Amino acid sequence: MADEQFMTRLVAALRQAFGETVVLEAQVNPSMYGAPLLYVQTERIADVARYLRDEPSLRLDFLNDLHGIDFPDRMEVFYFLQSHQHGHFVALKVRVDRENPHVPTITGIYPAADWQERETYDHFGIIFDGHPNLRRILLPDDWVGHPLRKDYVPHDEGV
Amino acid sequence: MKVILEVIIFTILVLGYAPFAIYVHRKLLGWMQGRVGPNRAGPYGLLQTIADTLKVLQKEEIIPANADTALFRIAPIIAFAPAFIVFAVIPFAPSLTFADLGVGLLFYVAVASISTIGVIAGGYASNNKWSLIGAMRAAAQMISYEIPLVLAALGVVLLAGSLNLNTIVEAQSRSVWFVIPQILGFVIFLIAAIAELNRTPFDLTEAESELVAGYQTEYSGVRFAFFMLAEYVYLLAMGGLIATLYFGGWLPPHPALAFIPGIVWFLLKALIFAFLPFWLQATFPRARVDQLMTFAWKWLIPLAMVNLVLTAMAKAWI
Amino acid sequence: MIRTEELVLNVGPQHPSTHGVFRLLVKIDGETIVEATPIIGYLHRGTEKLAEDLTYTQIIPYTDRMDYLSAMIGNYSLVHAVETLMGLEIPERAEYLRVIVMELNRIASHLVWFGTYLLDLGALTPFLYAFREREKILQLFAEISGARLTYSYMRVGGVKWDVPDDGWIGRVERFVDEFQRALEEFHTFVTGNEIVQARLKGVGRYDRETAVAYGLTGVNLRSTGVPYDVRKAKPYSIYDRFDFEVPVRTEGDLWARYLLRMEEMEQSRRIVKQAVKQFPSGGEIMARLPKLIRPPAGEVYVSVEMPRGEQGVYVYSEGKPHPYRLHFRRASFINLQILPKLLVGENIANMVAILGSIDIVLGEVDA
Amino acid sequence: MATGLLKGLGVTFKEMLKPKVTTKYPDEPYPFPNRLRGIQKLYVDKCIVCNQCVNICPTQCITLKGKPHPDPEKKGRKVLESFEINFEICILCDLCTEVCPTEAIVMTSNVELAAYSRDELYKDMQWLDENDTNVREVNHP
Amino acid sequence: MPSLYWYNYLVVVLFIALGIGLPIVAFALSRLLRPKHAYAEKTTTYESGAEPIGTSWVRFKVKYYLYALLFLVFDVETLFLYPWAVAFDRVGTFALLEMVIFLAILAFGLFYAWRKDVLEWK
Amino acid sequence: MEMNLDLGLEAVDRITEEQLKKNVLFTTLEDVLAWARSNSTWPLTFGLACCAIEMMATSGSHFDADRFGIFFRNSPRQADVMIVSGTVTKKMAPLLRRLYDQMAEPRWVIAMGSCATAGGPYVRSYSVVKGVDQIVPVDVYIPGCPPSPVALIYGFQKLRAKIRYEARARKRVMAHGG
Repeated sequence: MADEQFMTRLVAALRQAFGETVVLEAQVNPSMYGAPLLYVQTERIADVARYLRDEPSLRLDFLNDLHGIDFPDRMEVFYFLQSHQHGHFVALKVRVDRENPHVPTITGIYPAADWQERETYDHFGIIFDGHPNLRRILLPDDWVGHPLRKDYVPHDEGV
Repeated sequence: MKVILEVIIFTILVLGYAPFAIYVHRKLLGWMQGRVGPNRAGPYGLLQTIADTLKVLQKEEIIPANADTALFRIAPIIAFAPAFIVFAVIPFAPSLTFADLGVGLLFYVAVASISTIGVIAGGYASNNKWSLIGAMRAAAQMISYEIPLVLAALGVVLLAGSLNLNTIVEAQSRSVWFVIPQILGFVIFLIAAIAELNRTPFDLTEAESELVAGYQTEYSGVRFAFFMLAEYVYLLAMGGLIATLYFGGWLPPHPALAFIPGIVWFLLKALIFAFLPFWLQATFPRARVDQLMTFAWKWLIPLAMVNLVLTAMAKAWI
Repeated sequence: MIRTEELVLNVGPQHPSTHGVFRLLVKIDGETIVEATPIIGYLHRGTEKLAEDLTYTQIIPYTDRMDYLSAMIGNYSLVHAVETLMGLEIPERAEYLRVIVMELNRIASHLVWFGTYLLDLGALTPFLYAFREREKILQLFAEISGARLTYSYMRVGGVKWDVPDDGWIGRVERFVDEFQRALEEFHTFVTGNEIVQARLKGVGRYDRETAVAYGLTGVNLRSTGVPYDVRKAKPYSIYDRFDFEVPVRTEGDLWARYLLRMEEMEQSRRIVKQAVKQFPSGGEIMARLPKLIRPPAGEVYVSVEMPRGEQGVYVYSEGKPHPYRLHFRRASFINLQILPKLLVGENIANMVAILGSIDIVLGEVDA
Repeated sequence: MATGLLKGLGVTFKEMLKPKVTTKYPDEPYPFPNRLRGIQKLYVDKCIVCNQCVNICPTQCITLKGKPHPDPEKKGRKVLESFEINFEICILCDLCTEVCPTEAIVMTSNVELAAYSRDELYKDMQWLDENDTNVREVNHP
Repeated sequence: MPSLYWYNYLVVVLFIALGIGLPIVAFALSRLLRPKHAYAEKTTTYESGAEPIGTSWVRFKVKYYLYALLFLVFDVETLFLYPWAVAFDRVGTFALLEMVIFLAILAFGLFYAWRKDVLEWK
Repeated sequence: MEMNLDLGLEAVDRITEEQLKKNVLFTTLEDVLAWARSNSTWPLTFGLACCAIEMMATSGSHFDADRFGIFFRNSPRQADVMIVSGTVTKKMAPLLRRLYDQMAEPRWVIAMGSCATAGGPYVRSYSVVKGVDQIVPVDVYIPGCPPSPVALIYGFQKLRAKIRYEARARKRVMAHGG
């Protein structure tokens, strides 16, 4: 399988560059156009993204999607990268602590991440360290809580 | 005393003309856009503008707290009055000119430009940013197009040898209409006139899609109506001036048609040019400020100068 | 020393050219923009949260209301994600119907863009002409789906309605033929207009690297020379059966984006024409499915090409009738990020033109 | 030079002479296609109180109550006691008519429903029953 | 005929009076018909629905005033051309030459402004 | 104020219409003014969401709102009617109220679509106002999602009837307080 081979090569390259622990898990997801889905060490996500973007054989220069997911025990941030040049895809995920959610920002690498990280902050309260302007984007600034968390209780003071 | 009666009748006609022009405007726009336009108020929607007028009279008038109240109140008058006053010098028919001034054209040009002051005052007094930008645009645009307008009209003055509008018409009865020898001047004058009137593609001062409603943004009720009224009255005045300067005023197109009274010919010509901007509005997008200014200063003014020199040379040597 | 002051100006949320409740805070010096800050969220309706309590069928009406100008394709993006997760085979006839309505919807959506964009530029009439043509498409949609704007036409596994048996397909064919003439008229009327050209050429330019870095998709990306169209790059439905081109230009300015959207209407017209020709005469319109859809546990991320760019749909399913997490990658939301960068140094007239050329739908930006 | 402008003037001028597309509504009723989703019609006696429409409604705008069938022979079956659509929040997605097994609730293409009060938008069983013009002919494809 | 001369200006005055009087009458009429119910929120400055930041009475960009200066120069100069145009028949070819020189100076001024980028709208 | 609005209005409407048809001059001043108001309802150009597209379609060639003297104005100062065309979010609500405040009286509000009426499909959303009547007094509610242009025109007809009725009654008539 071509997708499997691509993933194996990718994981090997990443581990070589950033050490064994950088990729926690890897699998091929056929429902994402066969993109490898890698769980990356949270602190290294920016480095990994920079590597994936700049490596000539990968050139994943297009950040397609970035969003968060809330689970009872953790939160995750999902990244979908794509290459206009080679036409391949890579999906990344990082795990975030629910109580103290911090992820390094990738806005320096992909300007496209700016609003998507703000949206994720708005919805989940995940703090993207180093983001130049991490404020609420969709909800009013004085909103209480992060509505897409599963345990969100509407704090409604009426209109 | 007779003249007072005449003026009053005329005033009523002008006041009746404005709703009519707005009605025609909306109908023409509608037809050109594949729809029917107003047709509910009165037969064929003829009373639509009457309804609008009566409604506007009943509308509350808001004077923003931060505005310059006095200036805000008188600005519509400054904008409207000149558009009305200029009718004094326009020759409607051989025997019907209210004030047959020797400096008619100069009077017209001088008075008409006061209208701009009203627009600027209104925009500034509102203390609203949209209004301010609209007013500033109005100032820049109207003064820029004033020059080609005046320079182009000079060609006609040169040919007729007079500033009196009656004399200018009569001069055209001896030769051809001035539109033929002054075709370049006419085109410049027409473009500058449309810019002076703030019609598309030069409707920058109240550019809806950019400035919400431009200098009128804060105006409501009857004062807003007078800005609108000023525009339409000015349209007719400008149509009348174009007809006078370039199309022989009350003169029939052929002597054989002289049995139709001059006033009919005059109104026909004036209305054609008063309604021409509606057609342009239905067709063109708006130009950008910088393009507009560039066009005035780098094209129209030099061209108007060339036109003037050419006319003078032709007049001297032919 | 003469010192001038800068004004801080609110453009929107109630402004004729913000196309909805978009707000832009600009700092201007004279009419020149020094700084621009977009403020969004005035139409944030919490679709993603609501969807977590709804079944997949119930979510379909909500996709209508995200990009409300292209509800058909919005419908498809969701059902496509669920179908991918379930590995469903879709009946041939349903696929053809989907392609026909989606491409008609693309034309309708671009027509709204065309009309409102020219309105932004100050021309009144093209808006009316565009809506007149669009009204014909809406009539076709009302005939097949029963709604003019929010169709809820697609279902997981197929489409809700078969064609009306009074010659609907024939009317579609007649429309696409007439539409060719309408397009030509638009070109004479608008494209050839010197003022339009003067307003658009060379304005709002960005290059290929910027476009890719900002994650632009759709026409905004293709105007810089990247031939990226989801219909070709990640083929879905039966687009591989049709002969159509992905129009690309390299100037990256407003004019390029204008021409590309006009050209896309022509390409969509071609697709509909072919689809109508190949339309199977009979067959099912729904795959066999249980009434309550429970896709298997897993994750899916798929994309479709909306008129405004790539719409991605992410579903995290736990095997229940409701999605655990549903996320839409909304093209307008991401395309809009580039706006502040483009506006600096432009004047207010260009601001309106640049915003219009990015072509946003606020329902999609704010979700 | 200015040919584009002149051609544009030609287009609008020609349009002025063409027949207009404007509808005659409200002088004449507007000819909607039969499938158009306006407001529901309810056939009270067809309803078997299966509650499917209540469950499928994304906005939960339908409330219905059943009671035992008055005819003792049809024991176990139910008839409608009350049926209300909160038309304030109904989004006309058509899912209720789609799931209805007996076609008790169907669509009509009546859209003239504007009201002065929100209360008038609560459509009860009687109103929905009497709403029997422009009923959709085919309800299940 | 001085009386006719004055008569004409009297008519002008009449027009001025009407031009100013009409709006005033209309305003007065409207005052009888319109409601008057101003409160603090209503008289706030409109700015697309949002709260305005700062006043609009600031030192506005100087660019606009440059045009005003240019206009003043050109408009005054064109005024000189009017008597010339009226009297052209009588003053003859020499006046033409003079005027061409005059216009050339004007044109030069325009050209100068052009080169100095005064005409570039920024 | 509980009253049978519907019946009352239609009767009044018919009388006014007939009188006007007979002769404008013989009607009272009130009737003429009411006729003018009801025939010149200028809405504010204010689109919120999906319904705004149908509102635009209403002014398109096919439905041509201009027939009724419906003529969109961009500035609230010159507008008579505010069409709340779409979902009102909690973030938008104060701005909407400000716009309403800035309109000159007499002014009316049309809640177009189910979102503006009661929150519509987003009635359970955390960020949506459940009915614009919590913010501004609403005169006419138009159900539908979105209401078709026909429904909007019908809503306008209702509003016109109400305007005429109000002129006769010489007071504002609101179904819910106001």
